Amino acid sequence: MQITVKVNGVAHTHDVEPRMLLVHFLRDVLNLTGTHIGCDTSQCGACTVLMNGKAVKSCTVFAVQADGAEITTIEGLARDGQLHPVQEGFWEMHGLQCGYCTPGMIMTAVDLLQRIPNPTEEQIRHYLEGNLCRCTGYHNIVRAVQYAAEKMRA
Amino acid sequence: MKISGSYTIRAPRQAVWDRLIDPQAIAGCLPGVEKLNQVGEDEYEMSMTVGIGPVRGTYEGKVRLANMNPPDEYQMHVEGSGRPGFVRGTGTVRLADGPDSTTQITYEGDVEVGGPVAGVAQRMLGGVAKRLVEQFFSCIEKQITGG
Amino acid sequence: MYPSTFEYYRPSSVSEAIQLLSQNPDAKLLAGGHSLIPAMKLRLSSPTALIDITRIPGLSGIRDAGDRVVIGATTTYDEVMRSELIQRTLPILPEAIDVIGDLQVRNLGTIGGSLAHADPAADLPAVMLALGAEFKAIGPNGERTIPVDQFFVDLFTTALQPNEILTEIAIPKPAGRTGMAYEKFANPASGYAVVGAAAVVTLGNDGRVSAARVAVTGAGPYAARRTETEQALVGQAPTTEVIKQASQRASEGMTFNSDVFASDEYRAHLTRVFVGRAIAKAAQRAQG
Amino acid sequence: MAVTKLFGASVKRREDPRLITGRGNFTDHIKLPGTLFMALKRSPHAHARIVRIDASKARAMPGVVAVYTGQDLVDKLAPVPCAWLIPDSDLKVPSYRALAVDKVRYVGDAVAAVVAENRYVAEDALEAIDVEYEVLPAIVDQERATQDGAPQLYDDVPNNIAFHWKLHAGDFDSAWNQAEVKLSRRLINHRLIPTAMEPRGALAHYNPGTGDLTIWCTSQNPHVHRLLLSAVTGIPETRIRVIATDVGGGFGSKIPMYSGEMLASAISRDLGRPIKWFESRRENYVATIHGRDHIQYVDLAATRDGKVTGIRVKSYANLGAYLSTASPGVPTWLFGLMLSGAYAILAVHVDVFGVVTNTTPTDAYRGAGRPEATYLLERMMDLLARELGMDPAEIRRKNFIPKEQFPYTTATGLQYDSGNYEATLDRALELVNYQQLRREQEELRAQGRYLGIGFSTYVEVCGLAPSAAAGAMGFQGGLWESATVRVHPSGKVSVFTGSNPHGQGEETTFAQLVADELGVPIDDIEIVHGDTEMIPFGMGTYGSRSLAVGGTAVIMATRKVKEKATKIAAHLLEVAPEDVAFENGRFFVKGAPDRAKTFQEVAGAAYLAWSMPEGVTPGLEETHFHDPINNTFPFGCHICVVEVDADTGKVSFRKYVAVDDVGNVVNPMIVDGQVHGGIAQGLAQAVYEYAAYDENGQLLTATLMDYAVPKASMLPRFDVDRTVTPTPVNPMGAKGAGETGTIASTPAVANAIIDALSPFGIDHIDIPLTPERIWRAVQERRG
Repeated sequence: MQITVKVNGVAHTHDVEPRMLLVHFLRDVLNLTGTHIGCDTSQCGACTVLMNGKAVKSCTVFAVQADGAEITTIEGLARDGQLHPVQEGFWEMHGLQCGYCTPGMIMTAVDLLQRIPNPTEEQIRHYLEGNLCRCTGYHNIVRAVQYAAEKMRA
Repeated sequence: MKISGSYTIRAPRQAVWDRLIDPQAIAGCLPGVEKLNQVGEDEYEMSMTVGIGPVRGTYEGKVRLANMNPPDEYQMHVEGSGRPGFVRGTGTVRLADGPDSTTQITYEGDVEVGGPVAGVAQRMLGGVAKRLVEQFFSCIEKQITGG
Repeated sequence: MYPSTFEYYRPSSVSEAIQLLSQNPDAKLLAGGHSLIPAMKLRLSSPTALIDITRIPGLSGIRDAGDRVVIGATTTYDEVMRSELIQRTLPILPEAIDVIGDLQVRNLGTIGGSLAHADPAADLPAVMLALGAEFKAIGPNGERTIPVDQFFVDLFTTALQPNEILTEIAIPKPAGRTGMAYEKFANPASGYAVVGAAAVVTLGNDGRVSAARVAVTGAGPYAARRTETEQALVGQAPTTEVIKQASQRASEGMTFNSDVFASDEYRAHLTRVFVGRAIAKAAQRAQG
Repeated sequence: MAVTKLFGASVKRREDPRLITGRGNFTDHIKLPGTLFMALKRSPHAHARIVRIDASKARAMPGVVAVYTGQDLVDKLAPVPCAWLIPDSDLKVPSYRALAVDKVRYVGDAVAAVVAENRYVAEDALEAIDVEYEVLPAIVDQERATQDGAPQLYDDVPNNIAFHWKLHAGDFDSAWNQAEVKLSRRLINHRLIPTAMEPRGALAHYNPGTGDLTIWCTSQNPHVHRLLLSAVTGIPETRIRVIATDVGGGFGSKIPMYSGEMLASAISRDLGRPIKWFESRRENYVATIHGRDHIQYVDLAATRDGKVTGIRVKSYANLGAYLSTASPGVPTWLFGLMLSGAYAILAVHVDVFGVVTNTTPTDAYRGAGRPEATYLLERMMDLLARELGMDPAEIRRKNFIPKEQFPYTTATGLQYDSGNYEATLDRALELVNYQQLRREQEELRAQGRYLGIGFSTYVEVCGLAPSAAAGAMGFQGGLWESATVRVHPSGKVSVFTGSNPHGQGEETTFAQLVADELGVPIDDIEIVHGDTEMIPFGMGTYGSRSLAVGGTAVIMATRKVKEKATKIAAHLLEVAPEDVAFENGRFFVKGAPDRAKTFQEVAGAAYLAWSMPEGVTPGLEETHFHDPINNTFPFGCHICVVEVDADTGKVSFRKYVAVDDVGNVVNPMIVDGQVHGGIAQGLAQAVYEYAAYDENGQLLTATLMDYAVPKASMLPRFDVDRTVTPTPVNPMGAKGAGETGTIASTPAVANAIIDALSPFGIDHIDIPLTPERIWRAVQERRG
């Protein structure tokens, strides 16, 4: 089936099998490998992207469902060479170690901060429940999101 | 996985027994049985389709009845495998007279569920097993009572 | 991670969808897909066709219908949570949805999808039972209304016919001094309810409970009302003691699930505890 | 050692820009034209004979290129090697094939490999392979596996006992006979699943023209994998290149050799095309190693005033169905040597039975052996405190090795390098406001609320070394590390390290070390790792050893560079080398600081080589292999504060304080991060994570829907602090920080929960302390 998906501002038209998951479309067809795969039961959130502005797990969406949608992946988050405040927060606060969960974690945090510009620690932890990190114990991820929140409010 | 339970059928014990060892009756009461062939004494090959929620699959397998002690007790060995995984188990079914010419069935068994379904549908396997057994007995009851 | 092949259909009307369902007996409806797609990725489910109903006009949205709030079946959790109308009239919904899955699931998962799927541990079935919702379904023979008390029939089984589509959920607005609450003990891994309890409690002018609807999910094969508990509340002032007595009855006559995380005995206990907590919170809210 | 500007600074990580923008180089990102995808058919049975494999339908499917069974590869691939052959233990190493040949021995044992044009088709083909099994009785419990009549996995491993390892140090029998207090317990240290967020995978490319095999894979130790791949495929090491640049976490699970990497290599050679294999999370859960899984019998002898005089442990370690690469060493040496912990216990008797069962193989998981020892000891210390009515902090203080006694030789023969255990305890007590907390605990109890305070005063062995000790322990490798420092003509520096970070931040830490040593800007320094073609042989990253061992190798190589550069500078400055000083990247004549050459000028001169001092060769590049003289022994005190809901058994975390002493710290931000992550994993063992099998050998927690890796909302914030007791073992004085948190936190959390439940008379519940277990224990006591 032919689909057109706008990814990071660029429209892509491709013929895909209906069973192809969005994450495979991004990684294997568009070569956007920043979106990672960490599980097969939709728990880990490593594959999180923004679809029409909302965080979704791209392993739990068929590419055909994204037909006509606007997708933002981690590669499209920085603008004009300027890191997004969430990316900056992760760097400043050591919010990552191996970096595998990081793209998904960042995309979810972006959605969170769109909703709640000034989240409490508890809200941050709650909104990140769909993203697993095995390295950081989340302590610095929380600080990274707090950093970004502050920066975005400024 | 251990399963056990009891079920009361409003029919006398002999009638229940006859149905419980009758392959046609059994086939009629298991969900989605597509074929049933006798391959040995009290041993049958069958194919059935079971769908629980999103997990749906066709299972090929064998059922063997053993240690038959009519009309009190028998053992059932089941094994089947399909796309979502496999099931193997042995259980004992006991019949006793209940009040008002009913029959009290008690069953206990040990079922191994393996393959993808075992790892994924863990939280519901117990419930599913119990449900299937109850549906089976309720169907047998309907066959006897014509209800 | 790699589903089997299937045909993909994207009907533009309910009648077209029903026709497709009738033509493809092994087809599944696709809404949010957050129960179905994980099963397909593991090949536990391999439908021959998916019928994507998310682009059918009119199936999504929330409207005020006077004494009721009507939610379209393909409305996402997120839309329901953010609806000002819902927050104002049915605050138990945002409260319950907030603990469903995670942000990503709430962004795509739909109300109708969850209810039609009838996962024994899903949160919303209990909430809908407590709210006394009505479900509208459309099939080849037209439309019908199914009261929530008749909807959840069994494990993953609803009163919907195979070629029927759930289109709308209508929820009566609560009357008078009504408080509502959802209390959940979540499985730490999956986030599903080990036990979830929903309570909607209405108080009369005398401060006594004039109506109560209490339901649990996760505990047994399907979400169910706890009528003994409700009866024990009605006509009583909602004191700690009354709530305790009533919640003790919440496990009566139920069959409990058992898994590696929580045995049936423990679930029965949690049912009593969480029903008690939900009622206490609802009653307190009713008292304002 | 000169403490200069970057040592001790929280320099932001240089790894991060690529990782936060989606430009990391993880294995699955690598694409080669013509790649085929491999998928593995795995046994659904825990124990069965393979009667027949019919792959004809799969082979006939469009897009399927080949299907291999175990039989097809018997001559092409040697068995998976075991590399820790512990001596004097009657060790038996049964044959472990990449694809099972006659029998499968655990759920997940691979029986066939499909190779297809894409991943979806490979998965389709797996379903079309028909395997007939004759199911055999399975055994899961390692203690029961040793009993007569238990199902046997191998003909040549009687009673399933692969080894019996003993370490009898000191006279336990007299300690026991004379003990005023005797405690005996059976403790379970349950099985865990490492769950690195990136599953394992490989892309193998064999070039039939050159005979070269290049393999990108998820590895903590690429050279070790190269050596082992060479051994199993017969391809010479010189023809194998292993690349593992960005690795998405390991925690030990990416140390061993596995069937996937071996098969991808062998099949690529067979077909002459690149083969990519990536496991699913479900495969990761059944077929990548698990950790822990001990049943321990403990006897503790003590005096009435709380002094521990001896400890005896008999442990049954579950090895799983086969012996994974390092598995025999983990429950023996890494466990037994540490059983006296931070305490002066003079008699330590250990007997470990390594048992094979029909479960996934176990191997090193974060901490590897040391968490099992520490949990045992710290739990017993609490039990002893309870028995004697002593404060758990005080009983620890009473038994600590006093700081005056370092270096201290333990009963088991280790030499603890340096320590001040009491200082960490004191600092932690202060941070947690201990006296106040105890008062609050009393007040809350009066209201029917249950607060608990738990301690863990641990010591860890890390920076594993030296190689001679490795040899004595039967480890089939050295424990040194290598580094090459290459100064380019421009004065920029490439550092090649045999360590292979996968989250630990060595690209930053090592650059800090080199920047300080050479006085060059950190941005002029590149740290290169994870490619066997570029790096001298290296041992990899695990066991909290990268800084202490690999970092030392870097420093030593850098110093060699400096030494040579000094000679060149002296020559250029026309003075004797002894008259040249080096500071802040400048070589200058002592007493005449204006007569100077910058490091960059010297580097340029070394490559121009127009005028070199006599006997000095051109270029500026040095390699150093560092074999440390001893291990390092970080230590600390963790205190956890919880509240337990007695009605549901649910635990909530109030506070978590960690005071660690890892010696000198190069990058505090990174060390804090290591500690946070470590605590999270250890805490998870105490309350959330467990691998559960049913008695038939089915893994019941085979996905993230049942195995509870903690989410952000399930963890507290961590208050971390440090004391600093440098180690004399290396020039940095640094010890190691990768595993301390994991080792310390499990007992701290468990002790806190048991402390909370003490009003019910509960003095022990086996971990994991799930809500139901807690609720049941309370129910039993409430009656």
